[in-house]
Amino acid sequence: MTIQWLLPVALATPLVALLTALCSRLRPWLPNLLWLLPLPALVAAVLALHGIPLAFTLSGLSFALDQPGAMLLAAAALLWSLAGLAVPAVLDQPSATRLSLWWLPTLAGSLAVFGAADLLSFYLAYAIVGMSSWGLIGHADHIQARHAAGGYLIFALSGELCVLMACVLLAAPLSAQTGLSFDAVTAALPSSPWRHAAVGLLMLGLGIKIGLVPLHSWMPLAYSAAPPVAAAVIAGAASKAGIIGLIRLLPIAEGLMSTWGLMLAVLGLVTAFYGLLIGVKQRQPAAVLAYSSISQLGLTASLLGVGLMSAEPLSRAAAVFYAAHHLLVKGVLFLALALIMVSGARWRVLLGVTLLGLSLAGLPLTAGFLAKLGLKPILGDGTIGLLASLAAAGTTLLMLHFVRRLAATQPVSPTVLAPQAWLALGLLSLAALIVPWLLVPLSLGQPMRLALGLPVDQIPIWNVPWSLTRWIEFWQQLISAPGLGKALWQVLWPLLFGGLIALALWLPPLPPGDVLLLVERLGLRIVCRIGEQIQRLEHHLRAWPVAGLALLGLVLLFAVMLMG
Amino acid sequence: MTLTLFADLGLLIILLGLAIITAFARPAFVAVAAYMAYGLVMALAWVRLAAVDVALTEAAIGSGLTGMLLLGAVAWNQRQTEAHPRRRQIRLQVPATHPLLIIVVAAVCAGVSAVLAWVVVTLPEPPTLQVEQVRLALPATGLGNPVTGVLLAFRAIDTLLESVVLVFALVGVWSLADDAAWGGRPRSLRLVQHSHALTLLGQLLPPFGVLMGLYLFWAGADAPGGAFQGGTLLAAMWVLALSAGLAKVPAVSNRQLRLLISIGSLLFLAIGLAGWAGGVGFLGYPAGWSKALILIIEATLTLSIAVTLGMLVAGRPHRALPR
Amino acid sequence: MTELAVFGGKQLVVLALIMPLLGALLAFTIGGRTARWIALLTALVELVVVVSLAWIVVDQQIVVEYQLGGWEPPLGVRLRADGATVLVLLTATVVMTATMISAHADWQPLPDQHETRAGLVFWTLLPALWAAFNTVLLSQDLFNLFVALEILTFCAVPLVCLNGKAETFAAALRYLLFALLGSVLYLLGAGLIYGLWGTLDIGLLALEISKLNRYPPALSLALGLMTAGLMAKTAIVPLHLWLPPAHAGAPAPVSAILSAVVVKAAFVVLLRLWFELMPGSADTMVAQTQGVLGGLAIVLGGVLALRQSRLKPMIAYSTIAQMGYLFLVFPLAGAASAWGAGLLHLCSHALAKAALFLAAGQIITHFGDDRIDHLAGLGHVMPLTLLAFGVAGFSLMGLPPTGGFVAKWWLLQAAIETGHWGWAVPILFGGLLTAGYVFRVLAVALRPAATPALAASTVPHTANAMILLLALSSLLLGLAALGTGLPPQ
Amino acid sequence: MVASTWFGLGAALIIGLSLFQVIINPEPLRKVLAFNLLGSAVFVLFGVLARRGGGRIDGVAFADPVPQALIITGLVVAFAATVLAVALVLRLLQAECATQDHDTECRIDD
Amino acid sequence: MLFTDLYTYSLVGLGALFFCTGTIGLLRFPDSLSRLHALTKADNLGLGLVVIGLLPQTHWPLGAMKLIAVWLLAVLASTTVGQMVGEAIRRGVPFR
Repeated sequence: MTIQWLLPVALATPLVALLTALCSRLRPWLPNLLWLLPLPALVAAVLALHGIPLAFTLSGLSFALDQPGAMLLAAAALLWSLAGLAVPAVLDQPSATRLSLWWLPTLAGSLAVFGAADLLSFYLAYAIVGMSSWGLIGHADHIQARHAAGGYLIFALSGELCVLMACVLLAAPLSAQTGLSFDAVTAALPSSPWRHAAVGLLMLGLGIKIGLVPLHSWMPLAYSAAPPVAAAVIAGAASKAGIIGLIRLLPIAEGLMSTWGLMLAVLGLVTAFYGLLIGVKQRQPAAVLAYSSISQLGLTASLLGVGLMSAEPLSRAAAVFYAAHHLLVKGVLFLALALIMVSGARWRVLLGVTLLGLSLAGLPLTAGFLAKLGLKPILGDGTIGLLASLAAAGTTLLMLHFVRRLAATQPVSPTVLAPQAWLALGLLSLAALIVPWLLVPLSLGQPMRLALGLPVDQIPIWNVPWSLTRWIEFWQQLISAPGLGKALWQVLWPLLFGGLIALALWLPPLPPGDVLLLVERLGLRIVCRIGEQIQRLEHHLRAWPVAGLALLGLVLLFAVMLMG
Repeated sequence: MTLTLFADLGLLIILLGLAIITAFARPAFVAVAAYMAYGLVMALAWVRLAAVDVALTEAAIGSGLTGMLLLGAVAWNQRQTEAHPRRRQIRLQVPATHPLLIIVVAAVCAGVSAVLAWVVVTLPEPPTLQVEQVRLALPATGLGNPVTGVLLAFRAIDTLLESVVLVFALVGVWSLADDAAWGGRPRSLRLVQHSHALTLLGQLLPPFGVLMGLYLFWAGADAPGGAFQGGTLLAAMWVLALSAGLAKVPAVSNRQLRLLISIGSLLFLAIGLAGWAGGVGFLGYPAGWSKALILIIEATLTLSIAVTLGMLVAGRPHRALPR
Repeated sequence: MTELAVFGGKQLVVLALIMPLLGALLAFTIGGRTARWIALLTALVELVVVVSLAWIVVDQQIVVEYQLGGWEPPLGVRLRADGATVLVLLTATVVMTATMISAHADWQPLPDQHETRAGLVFWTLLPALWAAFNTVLLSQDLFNLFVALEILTFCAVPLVCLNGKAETFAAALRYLLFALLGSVLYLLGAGLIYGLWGTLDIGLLALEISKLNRYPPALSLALGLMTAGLMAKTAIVPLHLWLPPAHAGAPAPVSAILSAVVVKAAFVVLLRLWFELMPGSADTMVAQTQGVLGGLAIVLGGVLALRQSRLKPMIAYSTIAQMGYLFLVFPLAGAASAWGAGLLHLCSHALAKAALFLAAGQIITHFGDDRIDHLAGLGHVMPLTLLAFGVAGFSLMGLPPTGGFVAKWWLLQAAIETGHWGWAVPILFGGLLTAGYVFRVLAVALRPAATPALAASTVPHTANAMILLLALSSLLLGLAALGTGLPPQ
Repeated sequence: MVASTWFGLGAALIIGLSLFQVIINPEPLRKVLAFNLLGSAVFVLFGVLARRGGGRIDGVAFADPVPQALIITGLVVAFAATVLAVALVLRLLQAECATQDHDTECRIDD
Repeated sequence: MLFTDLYTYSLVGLGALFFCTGTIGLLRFPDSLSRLHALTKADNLGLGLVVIGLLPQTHWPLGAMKLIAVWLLAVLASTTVGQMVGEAIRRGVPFR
């Protein structure tokens, strides 16, 4: 198949671009090319989703795109490309070039981590992403940036060391002929003597990456210090490396994983609520977003934990979809923050941001709603389900708080942004709304059918190629599902509950007789204006030709009416 | 048969031409002149439509008096605009300059006349109900001319109201006088320049005109004619005499003038009430007496119509009577 | 007993028609100082005649018919007085008599003068207008109605510009020309109807039309022309250009009669056209259009009344709004109470509106200023007039127990009965707007005067008495209607 | 097509013309003139209806007398309307002339 | 009968001819006075010829008397109007 060359090209282009940075004359052009580099990866991911197997091995490192990897790669490539489009508009020339120097390796690592097919390539990509993110975080030259970058470095390094040890322990029972592929690793893990140590170290390392509670403190500092456009890609794509690691390396094995799964679930939920509680108190919008990321990643981790506990393969698919959706939405929020910090808040942008923020919490008709619908059967209706709903309510509160803070940010000297920045934001938010809808049948097909009480067809979910006809037919079934109303309400009530709390907290102080005063001040002006319009209309009506015309018009009208 | 049709079509074309000139001619004087010609040709059209009574009325009132009134008004308006050129024209409304409005109005008017034409063409077979009834009931009134019969016997209330309309129109015209001028003589008939020819006409024509008027009134019982046509002719002669300066317009507060004006209606009312008291019903005539009563009514009506029309054309009172 | 009543009714119908006509002619012929007394005498005689006629018709439940000159309808003209006509006749008589008595002192000639222009014109044209109104109510012949409507206009126009102010001439001319345009269209319609069946009597025409299942083009054009022509004379919204300047510019007694009586004449003919000529026409599209125009009039009239700065233009626009209510009767004709509601609203509005205009007249002459914002202290200076103004305003607004309230209540009942809920909206919103502009005046008037209190100038007692009588009779009308319980059929 | 129907069509056309003039022409005198034209056209329609109702007795054509009576009454009423309208227009012109320049004597008939 | 019809045709035709000349004069003559001259002379003569031509057609003597009366009146009216318009023109009233 001649197309096989696509994957290596996709993964290699950022590195090749990095080489061009050596020649000083080309370097200033680099920021303008940033949006072009992730596109081959995007094409590769789309083809993979359509069922074309893409894989290659390069001296021991093998890369292949399966279903979850392709989905996350597609979303990440989209985010990297549109964020890259905004970089030259948001940052002026010297800092944009400097940023793109660190931008390219992170991009390469982030794309590669989704495509990694064996332990070694996974760890390589994971390390590249970890290390190069440090450059992005420390980009700004003020003290907080340096302080945050330092903190991040400590956490990232320790995290990677733990992952390295875990990889070594995982690779130990393997021999040369079985290779280091994930299937081999997960197959060998339950029987290996160091299984508990490996899983523990793995959870510790990846936990730092996705910011589980005791290990999360670097994330708020990093995201608020980093330039928001960089924070968008780190929070969006880079942090998903941890998620894909948990999915790939932790096997669905009875017995062994039940205790670790329970721990992961509990830790995930604690992180979720911790992120919400602290996030509501933050004043900086970037910090609010950071804590929101912590909370969402915590929720995904708990989803995986529950899956591991009940050995439910569906939870992986749901987690992938949830991560992809979070990736896109978080990207939009950070990008919007970046643009607003430069050009000032505009109500149209705020409206869009609110809409997307609430989609995280499960606003009906948005992708978040689908995600929540998919989670329902997995988390069940027990305590964990209730907690998940409360988390959704908390997310609504947090998002409204973010929007309030965002509206309050006023740049010292608002400059007009280049149109391409707004184009980038527009395209990204469009993608955040539409792409998840396309991906749903693949990942959340079974859990949604379960939630709506439809018969679950038994075809395995992983290697089902994406096709338009199956997509349409899936949705037709779903619309006519009997349980739709009940499911809708189950997703909706947390949203409303969160909105209510937000109103209670932040409603501006109203004088007594509130509505009347409002109506009076507002209503009176409107009524007077309407009165003037009516008077002018009546003045025209009383002109002789108009009255004569009306008279003859009535004659004809009545004649025709009686005749008909 | 086709010859008379051609004559009628010719007449119609002349009528349409004059109507178009009346409606769309720019100078008002031309429009009024065209309207007077239109009135006269319309009288011919009435003869063709076998309505001779109406032809007489149309010629006398429709084009004669109305034409004279409008001509006087237009002439005065032109004199005023020449005397005070910078004064802005009197506009009853903001002139409709917006082309769209004009087009829409034209379309709607065309629509109305089109529907009307369609209706006229598709009228069903005309009922002869009324014609028969009038023919049967006419001998009871002793009249020969069915139109006078309808006017003064069957629909007498209309004629009574009509005579009253003239009186109240006169009161309306007089009400437009200045308060100081109340009781004075109307002056709008006084000619700007004394003309000998007019004096000659004023002396020669009125006797003949009065004779014709009385003949018309008398013939009205059995042939086309009647109170209104005769009265109008008498009024015309009186106006001719007034404008030729041979007679003086009576003062508004003149008691005899008032009586002359309202005598027609009052007598008509009195005879109606007599019928009401006499058990024949209001405006009903006792069996043998109807022709005589009708002639009395017609006589007084002719007289008061002549006076009223004359005063109407004379206009509103001006200088107060020197006390 | 009944045939005596019928005979008496016939004679009274003729008298009701003839007396004002005779009065007008005599007042014109004799003139001078006696014109006023002739007119007042006619008014009193007419009052007696109409009251007795009303008593006969309503009490004996009979319908009086009278062939003029003894000729049967296709030839002669027929007069008819049924329950509804007599009620309207009675209201008109009360309004005319009260207005004449309250205006008896106006335009009096000075001791040395024999006669004044305005005096003669007023005392001649008012009874003439009255005679024309009676003819419009009683006559059953389409052409006779045309002539009566024309006389009504010819008498009303000179009265509009009685005071000789420049702007009233333009208003009078516009009123005359638009009314003429309306009546020419009406005449054309009547002609076409004559062309179809050879008769102009409403009774015979109703027979002919009931035989039809589909309206021939000539009849639909004729009815379209007649309806639009009459709507031009009732000043419904798109055709109301002449009413505000005419009614506001005219002297107070004249505008009282114009708003209370003259505008209603064309409406009565419209009612007769649509209910006697074509019973069961409530569901046609035309009735719905009339309803819509009525609703529009209520809203537009109300809003513009609110926005006027002077008293009389405000009351003039309120006339347009209240006429809108009457037009709501057409779409609701299916219900039994709609006819009674329309009638009651017509009468109570006539009484209340006459009181409002007469009160406004007194305010202008004795308080000196009719700008609404400058009316502070009116309550102190002219308490009785303001009280009458208030009571009349309440009747317009539709506060219980006034006539206006009962009319609106029956209209709402009709709306519910026929299931057309939509019509309730303009009815209620109209009431709100009316309350708006009445209370606006009362609020200002009851405020203590900023300048030192003006001397309580002496408003002639007869005028005050008449205004109060009109306002209270609008109130009593409501009580009487409540008394009967069910709306008259 | 009988001759009277042609007159009916002509009358319908004149009605259209005169209605247009009545509505569009701003000058009051021209409006009154258009009204007269309109009135006479309406009466022609009456005449056409009368002629259709009539017939021909031993060679002499006759028309239905009732519409003729209506037309005569209508003509007189139309004349009264014209007189009142013209008087109002002249009084309006004089009042307008008085308001515009008080000095010249705006007598209506000199 | 042929003779009377022939007589009427010829005279009425001649009268119509005079009317045509009068109208052509009205249109072609330069100033108002000459137009006035054409109108009053030609038209009156034309009318006279038409009246004489129609005499045999009407009922003798009343109808004939009426026709002649019509002609005399027309002559009287046109002379008076001619005089007045002439005076007006002489006084310089601009006639459009």
